[in-house]
Amino acid sequence: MTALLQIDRLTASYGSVQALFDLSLTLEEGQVVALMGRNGMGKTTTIRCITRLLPATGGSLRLAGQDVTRLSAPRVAQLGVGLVPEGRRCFAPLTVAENLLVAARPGPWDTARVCALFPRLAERMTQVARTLSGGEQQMLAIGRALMTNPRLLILDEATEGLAPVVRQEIWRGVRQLKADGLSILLVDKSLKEIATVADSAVIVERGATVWTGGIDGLTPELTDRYLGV
Amino acid sequence: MRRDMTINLVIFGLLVATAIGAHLMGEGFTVTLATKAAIFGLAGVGLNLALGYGGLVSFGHAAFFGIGGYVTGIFASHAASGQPILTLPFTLAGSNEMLGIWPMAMVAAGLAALVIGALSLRTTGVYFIMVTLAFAQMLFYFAISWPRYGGEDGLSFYVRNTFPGLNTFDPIQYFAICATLLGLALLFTAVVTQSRFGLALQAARQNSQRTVAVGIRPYGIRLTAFVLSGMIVGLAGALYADLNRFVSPAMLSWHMSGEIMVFVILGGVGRLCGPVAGAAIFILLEHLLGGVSDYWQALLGLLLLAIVLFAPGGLIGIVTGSRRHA
Amino acid sequence: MHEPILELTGLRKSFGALVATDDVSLTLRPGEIHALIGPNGAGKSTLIRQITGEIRPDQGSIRFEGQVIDGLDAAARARLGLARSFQVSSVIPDFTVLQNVMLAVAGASGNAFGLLRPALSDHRLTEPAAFHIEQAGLSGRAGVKAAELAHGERRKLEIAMALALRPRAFLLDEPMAGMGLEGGRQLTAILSDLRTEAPILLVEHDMDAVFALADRISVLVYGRIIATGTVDEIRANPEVRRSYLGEAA
Amino acid sequence: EGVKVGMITTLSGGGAGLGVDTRDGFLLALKQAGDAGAAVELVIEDDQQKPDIAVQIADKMIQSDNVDVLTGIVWSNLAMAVVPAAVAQNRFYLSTNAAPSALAGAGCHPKYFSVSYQNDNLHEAAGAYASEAGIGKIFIMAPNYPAGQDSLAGFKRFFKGEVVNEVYTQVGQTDYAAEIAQIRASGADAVFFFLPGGMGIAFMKQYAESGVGLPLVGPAFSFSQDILPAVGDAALGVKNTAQWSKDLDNAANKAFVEGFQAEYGRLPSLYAAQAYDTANLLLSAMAKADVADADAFAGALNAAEFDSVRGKFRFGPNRHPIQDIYIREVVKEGDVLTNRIIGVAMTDRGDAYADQCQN
Amino acid sequence: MLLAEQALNGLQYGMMLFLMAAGLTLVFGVMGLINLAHGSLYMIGAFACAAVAAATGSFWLGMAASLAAAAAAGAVVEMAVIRRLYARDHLDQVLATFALILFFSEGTRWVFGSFPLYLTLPSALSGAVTLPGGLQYPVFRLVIIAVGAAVALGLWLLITRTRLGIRIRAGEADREMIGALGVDIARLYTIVFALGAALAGLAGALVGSIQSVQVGMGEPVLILAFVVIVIGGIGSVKGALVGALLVGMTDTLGKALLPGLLATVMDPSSANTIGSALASMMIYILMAVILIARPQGLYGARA
Ligand SMILES: Nc1ncnc2c1ncn2[C@@H]1O[C@H](COP(=O)(O)OP(=O)(O)OP(=O)(O)O)[C@@H](O)[C@H]1O
Ligand SMILES: Nc1ncnc2c1ncn2[C@@H]1O[C@H](COP(=O)(O)OP(=O)(O)OP(=O)(O)O)[C@@H](O)[C@H]1O
Ligand SMILES: [Mg+2]
Ligand SMILES: [Mg+2]
Repeated sequence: MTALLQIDRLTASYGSVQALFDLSLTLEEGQVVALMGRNGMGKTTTIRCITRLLPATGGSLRLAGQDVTRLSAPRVAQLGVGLVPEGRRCFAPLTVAENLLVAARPGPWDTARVCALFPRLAERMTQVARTLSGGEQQMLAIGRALMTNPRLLILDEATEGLAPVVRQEIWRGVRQLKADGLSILLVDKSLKEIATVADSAVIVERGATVWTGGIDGLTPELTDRYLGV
Repeated sequence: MRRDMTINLVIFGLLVATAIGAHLMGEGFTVTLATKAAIFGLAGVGLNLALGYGGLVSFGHAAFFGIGGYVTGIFASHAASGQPILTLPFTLAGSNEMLGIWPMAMVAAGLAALVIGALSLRTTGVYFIMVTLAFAQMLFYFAISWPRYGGEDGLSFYVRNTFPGLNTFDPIQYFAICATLLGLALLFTAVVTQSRFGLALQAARQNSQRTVAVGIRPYGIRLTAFVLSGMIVGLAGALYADLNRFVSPAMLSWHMSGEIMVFVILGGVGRLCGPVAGAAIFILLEHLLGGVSDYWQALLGLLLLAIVLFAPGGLIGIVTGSRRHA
Repeated sequence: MHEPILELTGLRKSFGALVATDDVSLTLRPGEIHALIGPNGAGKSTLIRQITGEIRPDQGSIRFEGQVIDGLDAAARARLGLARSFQVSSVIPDFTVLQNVMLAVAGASGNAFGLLRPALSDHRLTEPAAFHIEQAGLSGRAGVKAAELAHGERRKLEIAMALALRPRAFLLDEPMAGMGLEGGRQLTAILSDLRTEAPILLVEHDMDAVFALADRISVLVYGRIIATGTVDEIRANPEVRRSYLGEAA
Repeated sequence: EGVKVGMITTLSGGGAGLGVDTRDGFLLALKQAGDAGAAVELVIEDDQQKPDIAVQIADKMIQSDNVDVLTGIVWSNLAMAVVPAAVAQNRFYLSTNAAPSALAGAGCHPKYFSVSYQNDNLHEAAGAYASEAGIGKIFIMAPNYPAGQDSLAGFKRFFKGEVVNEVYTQVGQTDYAAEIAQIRASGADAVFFFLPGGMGIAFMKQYAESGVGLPLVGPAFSFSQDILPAVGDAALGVKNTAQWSKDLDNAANKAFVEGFQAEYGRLPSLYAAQAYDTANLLLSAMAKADVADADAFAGALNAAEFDSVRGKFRFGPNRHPIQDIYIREVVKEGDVLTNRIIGVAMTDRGDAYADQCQN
Repeated sequence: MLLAEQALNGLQYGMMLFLMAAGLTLVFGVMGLINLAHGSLYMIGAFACAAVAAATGSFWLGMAASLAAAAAAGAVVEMAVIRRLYARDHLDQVLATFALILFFSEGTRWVFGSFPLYLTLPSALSGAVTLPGGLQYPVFRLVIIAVGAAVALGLWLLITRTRLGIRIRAGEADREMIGALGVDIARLYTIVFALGAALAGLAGALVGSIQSVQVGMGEPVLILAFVVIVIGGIGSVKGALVGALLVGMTDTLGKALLPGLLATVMDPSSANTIGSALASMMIYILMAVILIARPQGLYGARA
């Protein structure tokens, strides 16, 4: 069986500065994989490559067997990749409702279901995103990605700035999504929560994969060495 | 930093060398072209202070250019006719001394910039662009329909104003005057943009919220920059009037504002010598292409387009390979 | 107890029908870290913005070091010594770290109008700036453009700029956000030392940091403060557990 | 020893049509003159309809090209910028079109000749014609700038009836609904207007649509051959004044009109005719005097011994023409709109400023 | 009666201004692009209409040609030039589109010559009708009012009621992000830009029919279109419409009434010149006053 996402020896640069040197990662259909590493090690860069926001300079990216290394960002998204980006990036002048609708594609997730997940958003439907509180924006970014009804959901620090209760809500949601068969690639700083949902983990250090394995294999030595815990 | 300085010196040096070379070869008109480049460069340097460093995209700087020009024209024509400009509230006689006219031109342009700036700075972004345009257009239409100084026909004063010890009618001597003033303006800009004020001005452009949070009010900083900018452009207008011995509402038109802006963008926004390079290249192209075909403006358009598309950061960006420095 | 440095009484701000802060009163005492927690959209950032003067409260009053500052604008309050960091990093992107901090020093000095003296070689600016960069744990990065900093470093730059204002009080809006595990721990240490310099009003969702740092905690829910107390009191408060902490306590 | 001539005219941008006709008319005359024409060394530059550019070109022609004679400027404001400085530097200026009042009276100069007219002439003729045609009440309109103000003043100078309303429009205005409403309400018998270029085209079309239908009178500029096709049938029947028309019956004009059509494949405009006359005037002076002898050359020019396409032609004391001004009507010849002379509005008209000219 | 006619003229002029600005509302207001070449697209529409109408004898074919030519020019410009500038400073757009003006103006003159072209109205649209109340009014001006209103309604629906509108606005806010969500924003932008260009072309053909079709006709339109949009508030169709009507009324009534008003306090001749000078400054005074009082325009949201 081919993996849903298969990254081989990926390299990438910002201008003349190389940020990814040798990154490999495999994510099977229905799996949750955690991408881990210290600040500035290349997690977001990897995600930008997967979503084709940053061109890869070498290596390959395959989505369900199809080579997507040269596709445009919208094409990859249309193949079923949903992104919750670092820093939220809600469309500031659009209302909450418009943000949710803007890229919606048919499927189980619709406005009603997102509102059920985040009741706070339901109250703020006609407010423009610019004036939302930080946490509300984060909820909106997640809802917006869900509305595209992806096969593969990518969460880049999706719980940043959320209240503890909401964060727990999100983790419950993630477990639910996983149970529904959605595949998820996530970056987060909460080891404890990652341990409860992820099947496997990939650790990056200076733009290269330095460890891959089942989540149970993530020993304190490893986290101490690579995450500074 | 050092590299930028070298580029600046090279640009300024090239301009001066062109003029001197042309003078030695008896090409009087090339000297005049270089003078024009120096004057428009000066206007660009003025605008750059507001636009490049301060992020104040003014589409109305022709107002200050024209005011500088009209002050010169009015003084000169009154000097010729011998009648005072004002009798009330005080008597103001005409003059044909550049050294007397320049401060007047700068003060008048500065006052206009103070009023226009104080009102326009309430707005930001495109709204600022349009309010500044609005003020310039008001002056433009005023000048067109105000018969006293020629209306749309403009005002000719036939002979250049005088400068002690120099024959201003000699192209190379007039160039020397303009180039010196340009040099001074460049020096002034360099100093100001490196000062605390320059730091605050550039900070306010990039992140106004943050600037306020460290206790600096952007409004005053911007207004100061706008007024200084207007004064420099006013001086350029005065020089331009003398170059042509003629002023007209065309100096106040939005085309003029646009052209000064084009010099700045073409050369490289926020680069010290960018406007000088931009003005020089623009004038050179205009001159060279003019001989090529009747439809030379289409060629000019294509060339400009090529520069924008392939040289982000303007002409200076081509050399330094970067967009702009802080 | 000491006189409070910062004292809010009855602050109220509404956006249309939404009351973002509703009759909020709160004090910040010398030497303390006062944490402000509460659900998303409770009004924490709105409260900070009222204190800094970015928005005007509809009602209520703010005293800072005994002086009523309601009539002052944001720049004036910053100069009095109210320093803030932003929930989303807000620095001058094209400036280097050093220039960013120098800007703050210049702002605090109340003299941003020096037209002629070169700033970059002005030791009255560079020396304090270098000191605060060091203090915030950014030494060695002074020459790097802010836009090229990693996320965590940019958060530290926010702190360095706040320090450079030589403030009488810090208002920090989610400084831990995006810091990562290691970075978060470093920042916790920095903040812990910082309180001796000036008290901190800390808005934060990272409960590990809050519980480690806070001397007092206030809980804001729907614009109202529903509880104020020590770490243990707040942890034990059933209402707070239900509306905010969940299982985190 | 020929003469070096610098032509500054508008060859790019919206006003290029007038400059192109000016240039072509001038070139045609040189060409038809054969060897004599070849003795004229011509430098042509585009002023872009910008006064500052015109001044700089003039400087260049004087400083670098060392021309003896300047010519070609279409617009009054450009002429005001260039002419005084040029004649002050001892060059001749022969105007192919613009002839502002400031250069006709106290500001006249022995080296400045207007071959076209004095700016007021056609307006004055319109006034004279309107009086003669028995128009009692008239509505008059021009753009709010010096040439427009001169225009209305010129019209009123010879109009004996009542001016019911005098309206100044904006320079460059393209919509005239408001003015047309005023015309409708004014109770006038006719409308006089001076709206050069696109302004006139727009006004005429809108006027025709409005159903007001009062007769129109104006100077030739809005009915010149370059513009008529754009105005369309709306212009039919309008009376306009000009010192030239392509149906003027004289040999010079015949040679000009036919030559122009053969050479350029279109009908000549007023501007072409004026430039043609200018070139011929120049040639006539060259035949009699050396340009190096400025006084003699000026005298030769002043004698104006050339065959004008206007028939008779002579200069007045301020070196502006004394000539007949005709009244023309816009007619259709086959498919082509053009003008036909229907009468003489003024005979041997000089201008109102000549006696102020002391130089 | 005169006043009623002038008010109608003001309304009509406002609608004409709105038509001129409609394309720019999309491109500048919604997409956030400073397109100085808007006037050139307007000119292209007028020239295409005139040329095709002259060749075929049909005004309607000319109309269609104006839409097609301007849309094609717009699409080409977007793909060849504008597309490369989205990530850049707004000022680069200023320079690039300034260059396009030069290119298009001289290019048009090269193709069509220096002389104005002729565009005549079909008989169904020409002449005047008598309105209730006895006012005679040109048919074509009524048509312009109607077309303007239809365009306004259509644009408003497009921008606020369709997914397309939401997407363009999202694209303006964060172009990269909307792409990452699966929306092919590049193609969308080309389409919208072409649509904006087509509207400019339509305005050129309609307005050109009663004005003059000549090189340079687009320049005054450019400034007026920006004025209208900015007064109304960037991004708001309603604002553009209100702005256009306001400018139309101010200009028309200013021209009609100011000289008369001034004549009551000074001699008629100087009242005339001063009055019309003031009238020509009027719309800029209006804009300055509005923006100083409301820095984000009448209906603008963005700061
Ligand atoms: N726009 C950019 N230009 C230049 N360098 C960049 C840019 N964005 C990121 N980098 C650099 O690329 C490297 C990897 O950054 P990336 O954002 O992928 O890290 P990360 O693992 O996501 O870190 P964090 O946990 O802070 O989000 C860092 O060294 C960073 O400085
Ligand atoms: N300008 C505004 N217009 C309308 N509503 C606003 C405005 N600014 C803030 N709000 C609303 O006020 C509420 C309080 O916002 P605030 O940013 O203070 O929340 P917060 O407590 O900081 O939340 P978070 O922890 O998520 O950052 C939110 O619901 C927000 O949507
Ligand atoms: Mg990251
Ligand atoms: Mg907040």
